[in-house]
Amino acid sequence: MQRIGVFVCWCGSNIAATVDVKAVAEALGKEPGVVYFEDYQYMCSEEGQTKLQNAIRDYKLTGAVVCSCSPRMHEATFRKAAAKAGVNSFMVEIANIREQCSWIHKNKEEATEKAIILGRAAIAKVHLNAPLTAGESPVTKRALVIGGGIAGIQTALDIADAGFEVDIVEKKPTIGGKMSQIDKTFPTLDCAACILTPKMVEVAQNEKIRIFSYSEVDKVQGFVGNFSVSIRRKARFVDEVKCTGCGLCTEKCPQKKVPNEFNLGLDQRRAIYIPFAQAVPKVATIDPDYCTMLKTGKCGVCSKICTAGAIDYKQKDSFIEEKYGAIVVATGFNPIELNKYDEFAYSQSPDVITSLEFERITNAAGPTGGTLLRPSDGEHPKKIVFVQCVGSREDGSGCGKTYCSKICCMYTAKHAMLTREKYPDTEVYVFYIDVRTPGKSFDEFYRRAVEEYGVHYIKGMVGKVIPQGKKLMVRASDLIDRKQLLIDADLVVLAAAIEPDKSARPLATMLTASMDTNDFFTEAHPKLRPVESPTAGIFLSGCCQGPKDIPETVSQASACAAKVIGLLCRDKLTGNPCVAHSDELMCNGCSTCEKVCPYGAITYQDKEFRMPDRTMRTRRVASVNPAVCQGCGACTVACPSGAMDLHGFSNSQIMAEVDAICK
Amino acid sequence: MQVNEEKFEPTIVAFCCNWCSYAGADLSGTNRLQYPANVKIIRVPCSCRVNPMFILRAFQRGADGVILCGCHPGDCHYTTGNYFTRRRMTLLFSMLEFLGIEKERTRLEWVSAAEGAKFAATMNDFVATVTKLGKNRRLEDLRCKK
Amino acid sequence: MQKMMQDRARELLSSGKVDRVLGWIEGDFVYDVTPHVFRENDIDQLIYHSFASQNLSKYLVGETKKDGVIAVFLRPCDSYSFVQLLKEHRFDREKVYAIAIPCLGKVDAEDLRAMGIRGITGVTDGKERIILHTLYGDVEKEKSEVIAERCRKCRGVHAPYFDERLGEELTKEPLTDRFEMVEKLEKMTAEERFAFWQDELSRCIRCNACRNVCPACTCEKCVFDNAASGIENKAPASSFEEQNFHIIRAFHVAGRCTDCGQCSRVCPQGIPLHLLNRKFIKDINSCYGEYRAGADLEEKAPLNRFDVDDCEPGDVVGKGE
Amino acid sequence: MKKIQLSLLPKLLSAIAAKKALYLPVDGKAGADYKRYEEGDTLSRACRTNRSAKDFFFPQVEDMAAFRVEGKKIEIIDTRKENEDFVIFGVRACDVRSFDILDRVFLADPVDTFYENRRQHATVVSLACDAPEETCFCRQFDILAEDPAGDVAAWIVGDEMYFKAKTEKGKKLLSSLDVLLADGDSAPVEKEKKHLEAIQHKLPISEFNKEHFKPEDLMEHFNDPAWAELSEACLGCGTCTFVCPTCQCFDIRDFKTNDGVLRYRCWDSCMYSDFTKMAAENPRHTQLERFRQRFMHKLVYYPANNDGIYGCVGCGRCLAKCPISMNIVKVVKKIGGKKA
Amino acid sequence: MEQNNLKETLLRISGVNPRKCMKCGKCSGTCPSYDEMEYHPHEFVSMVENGETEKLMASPSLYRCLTCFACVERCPRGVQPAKLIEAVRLAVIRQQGMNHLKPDQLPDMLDEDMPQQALVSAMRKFAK
Repeated sequence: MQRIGVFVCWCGSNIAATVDVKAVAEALGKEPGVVYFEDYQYMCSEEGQTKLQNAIRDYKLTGAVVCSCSPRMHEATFRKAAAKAGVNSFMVEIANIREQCSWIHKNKEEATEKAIILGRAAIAKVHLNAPLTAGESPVTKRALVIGGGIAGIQTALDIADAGFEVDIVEKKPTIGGKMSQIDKTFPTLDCAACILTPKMVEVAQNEKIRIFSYSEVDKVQGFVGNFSVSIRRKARFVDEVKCTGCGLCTEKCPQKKVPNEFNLGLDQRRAIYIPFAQAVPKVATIDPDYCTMLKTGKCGVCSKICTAGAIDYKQKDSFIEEKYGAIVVATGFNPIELNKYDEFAYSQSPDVITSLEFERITNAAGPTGGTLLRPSDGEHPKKIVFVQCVGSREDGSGCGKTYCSKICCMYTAKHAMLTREKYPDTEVYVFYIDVRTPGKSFDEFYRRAVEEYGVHYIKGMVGKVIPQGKKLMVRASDLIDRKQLLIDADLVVLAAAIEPDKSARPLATMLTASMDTNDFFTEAHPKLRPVESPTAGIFLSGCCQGPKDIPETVSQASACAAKVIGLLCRDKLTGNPCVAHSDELMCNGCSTCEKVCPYGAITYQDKEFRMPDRTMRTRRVASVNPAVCQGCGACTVACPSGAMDLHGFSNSQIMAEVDAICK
Repeated sequence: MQVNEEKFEPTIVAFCCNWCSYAGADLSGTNRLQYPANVKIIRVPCSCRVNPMFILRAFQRGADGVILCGCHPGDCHYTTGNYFTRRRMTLLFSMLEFLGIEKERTRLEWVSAAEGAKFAATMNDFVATVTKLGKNRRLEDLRCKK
Repeated sequence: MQKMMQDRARELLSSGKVDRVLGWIEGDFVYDVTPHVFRENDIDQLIYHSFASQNLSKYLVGETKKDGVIAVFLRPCDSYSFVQLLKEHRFDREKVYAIAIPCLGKVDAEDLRAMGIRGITGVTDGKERIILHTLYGDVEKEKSEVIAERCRKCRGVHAPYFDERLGEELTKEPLTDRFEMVEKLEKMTAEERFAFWQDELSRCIRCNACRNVCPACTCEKCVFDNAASGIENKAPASSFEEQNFHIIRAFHVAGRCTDCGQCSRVCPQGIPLHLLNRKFIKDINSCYGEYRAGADLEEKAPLNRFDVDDCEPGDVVGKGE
Repeated sequence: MKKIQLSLLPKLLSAIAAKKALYLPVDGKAGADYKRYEEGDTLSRACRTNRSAKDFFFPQVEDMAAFRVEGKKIEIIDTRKENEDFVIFGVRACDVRSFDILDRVFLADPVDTFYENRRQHATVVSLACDAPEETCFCRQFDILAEDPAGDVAAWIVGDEMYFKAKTEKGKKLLSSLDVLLADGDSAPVEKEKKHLEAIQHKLPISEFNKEHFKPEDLMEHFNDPAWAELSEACLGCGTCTFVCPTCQCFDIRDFKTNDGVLRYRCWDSCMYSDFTKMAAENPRHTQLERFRQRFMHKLVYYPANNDGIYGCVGCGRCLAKCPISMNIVKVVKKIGGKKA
Repeated sequence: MEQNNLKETLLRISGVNPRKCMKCGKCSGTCPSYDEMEYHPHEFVSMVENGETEKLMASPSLYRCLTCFACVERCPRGVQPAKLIEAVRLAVIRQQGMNHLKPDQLPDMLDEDMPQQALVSAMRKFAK
């Protein structure tokens, strides 16, 4: 039996004016288990707290009920005070007689009666309360960053700067991501490579950072502070340590007809390759789909010419097991497939290209050496049509996306402007639905494209692109001039919508991190916790969370790093003790609770139990990881046998409150 | 609560999630928005913590109406809790109605932390509806009053 | 069919592929059928006819705790319970050899008694017709006239998770719309519905037959047997308790109930308990898309998933009247 | 011997109901059950009600006492009250016998006053069986379905119903109905009895021999390996025990009311896993042990303590109602059959 | 009120929700009869939404639509302008004597090369 003290607060006149506090205290004093009652002007004051603490000591209280303002206000205050006096924090309950009683009622008699009932409910709950202690778990002081684009790079650098070890897992042979393919960046027009490659080198040279390129996350176990991850290092058939990156092999390889994915298939590379000159790590990789040696066992040219002896045709996928305290998802984006947009003739004409392809064509390191030439005949295009919102802002019934891809307006303006600057004889049309330029110096940039560079911005969407001889007939409407246009363009550039990388979905499953219907990772809170996943210990950086441009990606990456650092700084994590727990003797192991847990806090194990008939039986039972559980209680209702219950809000506690209220 | 012939005062149990609706109820207090004292609130971490057993228990013990309030769909503090609540309560309420329990005695409302006014309005309306309906006879347990 | 089953069972036992066979055995009367674990010595007594009514799948929970492999015969309706149990990790699939068998619909002796057919001593099954041998002579009936309610809505298709099929798959058109009675009740006024259920549920003696026979009710300890749950109860001590038990029972199997109809079959008081389960099935189908528990091993149950634009309770409740 | 035209039976029933509470089996949605007589109810001719007649004396739920808690005070309230006089009309021979079996439990020292109170106020009008089910086997327990016990025995012969008082209570009831009843000749009843007896010999369950269950064979039966096979399909529900007219186990439980506790008793079932569960643990761990307990009680323990009277009346309810059709007949044949 | 009713009728017949339109003009950019029209597909949608149906009903543009459904096919928001135009035409026809095509006009329109089917479908589309 608990020894409960009841403390009724006047809150000046806030409560006392409408609730007869003395009557409440006396009525509650008669309840079974209540050994002490008192009313006081301001329970939250120093003096009030001392009263609570004294009563705990003098009357050997095991629990307390404070009838006062909302628990959202002072629950923590009173719990802390009680803890100081030697009573577990969770033995204190608040009856909210201000916000939910005195302030909303005028009739004193009515309000007093209600206050007594609320107090009774709190007393009934305290009777069933048990001291709770938050669990503690150690933190592995190492972070994993999944994805080596600009988001991953920035996050890794920031974390490493704080003195923590970071591993980057990148599925491509080099880090750098989409930004490495981009020519110039808006709105400053500085060269992407010039600002990115130093960062890549910095990553490579940072002692705290390890890069696992050409690798993928294979398995994730554990929870915040204690993840254990298995990383698959795909066989690149080249010894990373021995390879000097001299590139000789990539010149001598006889297999020349491999589409170069770095240039989006606009030119070709060899079967052994280094994606681009500034690749990090600068190590060759053999493409097993094209290498003659790997396919037929005949060739071996690269092996013969490699002076470092780095070629190893027998290399196999290997696995690395590592422990991490935090995991950052930076899986990035891809432009969507445009094959289904027949009206834009993307798959019919090589001269209809995506904006990313346009970047490669205009990039000095690209297939054309930076000269703007048509892919079909290598001629210089005189009339270029840019089409915005291809696959963005659709109603979701077709192959497009419902969201705005955010970056297209700005990079299209950039492309248009650069084209006009380099080739003033080229006519440039941009078809838009809206031009969206929120961002520092963004609108000015767009206006410059129109005003200084004479780019034709036309409000209206392109209806159809018809390849006709060497020309592309573009039929579009000009909504403002109310006319239909037919433009004989030489090149059509489509601003394709961007979507999360395909690897994100299986990764989310591994991480038990939630995703929205578009496969973007969801934030713990859209406004207040935008760089965290609801799953504790999982953080979000860059476009995996939503479309973003580079400055925004970098700032989010740093924000994400700050959150990770905040976590890794701590030696121990103290959980919320009000978490779910399963009564293993009653658990069926049916997995229902696991399916409704948004945090992946529930796992199953086969355990041996001694049955009543003295036999041993192995049973599958659920166990909740208190470090991961956030205490929502979804599992407690999903569990039909009631084996799952929630500390602090147990079935019996809530029912006791119900009983007290309905009396 | 005394039942007298002049005015029937229903007992109403409101389950409010800690993050939105309980805060919404607090806000309606802070703004001094009145609603009847018949409503007694029980704080739960999330609307998905509310077990159908609790609702039936309330009716058994003499509640005349039970209302469940949670964050708006999509705003759940625990991301998905209220979506589960919505499915569970849809089925439960439909079943209670199927058994002939007056459908007006149960309600699920989404009240955010900013919707103090909505909370008060909802409670006023719910109390009025249940008052009109009269005492809960179909799901009460007469033994409780012994 | 019975002969085929006996032969196959014998074969499986003698080949050592299985150690035991779960089937049905007959008692004093042809309808006096009990689930039974056969071994080689008594396999001749395995029967299969219109009175082999019990769903065997739930027995696997206990049987797979023992050593060795057990073969089980699954009628179409049982196969869904089988998958549902498997989905919930209630038995060890490795220890089970599942044999799908066709079913022509089952007949309940109590129903026949109500039709005035008494003193039944034997049965001859046909696809369309059934001949009941009684103390007072043979009675021939159209199968559709006599088969149990739970069999009227059957389509006869197995859930595809068995090891082998014996006999051919018989697909059939349901004889009745299984939601007919639910809809009829929905159209009543709340008062009428309340009166209907009071009349039914007040007969409940809380013998727990419905719960214990239910293949979805496999809790280690039922909330109604657990003093700590706060709703433990042993008797229908008040009209509330009667309702509470049946609401919670149905709610706990909502989205898991395969509509096998055993609950109503075994109720000694003849309460149409399946209507409660079907109400949930109907609501689930109309609100969250067609769902059949036990049809798929992977698909999440309706109460374990959600759609962001699910309907609100108010969109569903009160639409019947 | 008294008689009445069947067409006048409603009049007779109203006359009884005018004086005392009258209960009789009435056909319902799903079989017959006892109910309190209301104008217009007709006597069911079914040979068996779903629930047995034991409910009248040993109801499923019965309040025993209440405790009211006010603040820190506890007050004990006696919920007992004197039962009204009542008549149960149309009880079959098997159920009538079950009353004797219950009496031996509840009226033995210490007397169960709740039971006694009900028993004292009851008058039982029994009715001979004219159409037994194939699952009936009362004769195996020496019960004469054609000549039931009770305060008054009744027979339906043709379109007449005959009554014969067998106790003082019965005589009193009949004499109070004198105006409606005519004097009857016992010959038609005797003839009917012969006819009914002949039917009973034709019933299929006639060959089992309970005589093998002797107290001295207790250990042998207890250790019979056949229990394992018999109990393997048992679901552990309480159907057999709850429909059984002689099962008399109960549990005493507390219900938390709004202001205290209501102590009541309700039927319990030895088939349940928590039956006789004690503080430390449960004496019977497996369904096998629980299953065995039920039948050993009916066939061995009860007769051993009650002058050889078996705890079964052969009403056949468990045969009809068991979800898996396991029942006492199968048990008797399997366990006892071995001796023969 | 009248206007509103008409709008509602149009929306009901066509099943189109003009509010889904984001005014991108892809329909007009794709329309083969654009130049023959006084009002263009995207304008149909906004005119109906704005309640300017009278003006629309009086316009010959209605009959320039070939019902080729290119606009329906390509609309990124699934608005279906052609169905709306069809509905407006139907609304015109439903008004007494407002048939766009009358049987007595047919002789003048007869053309050796024109398939009979064209006439039949024209009657179906423009008259009632």
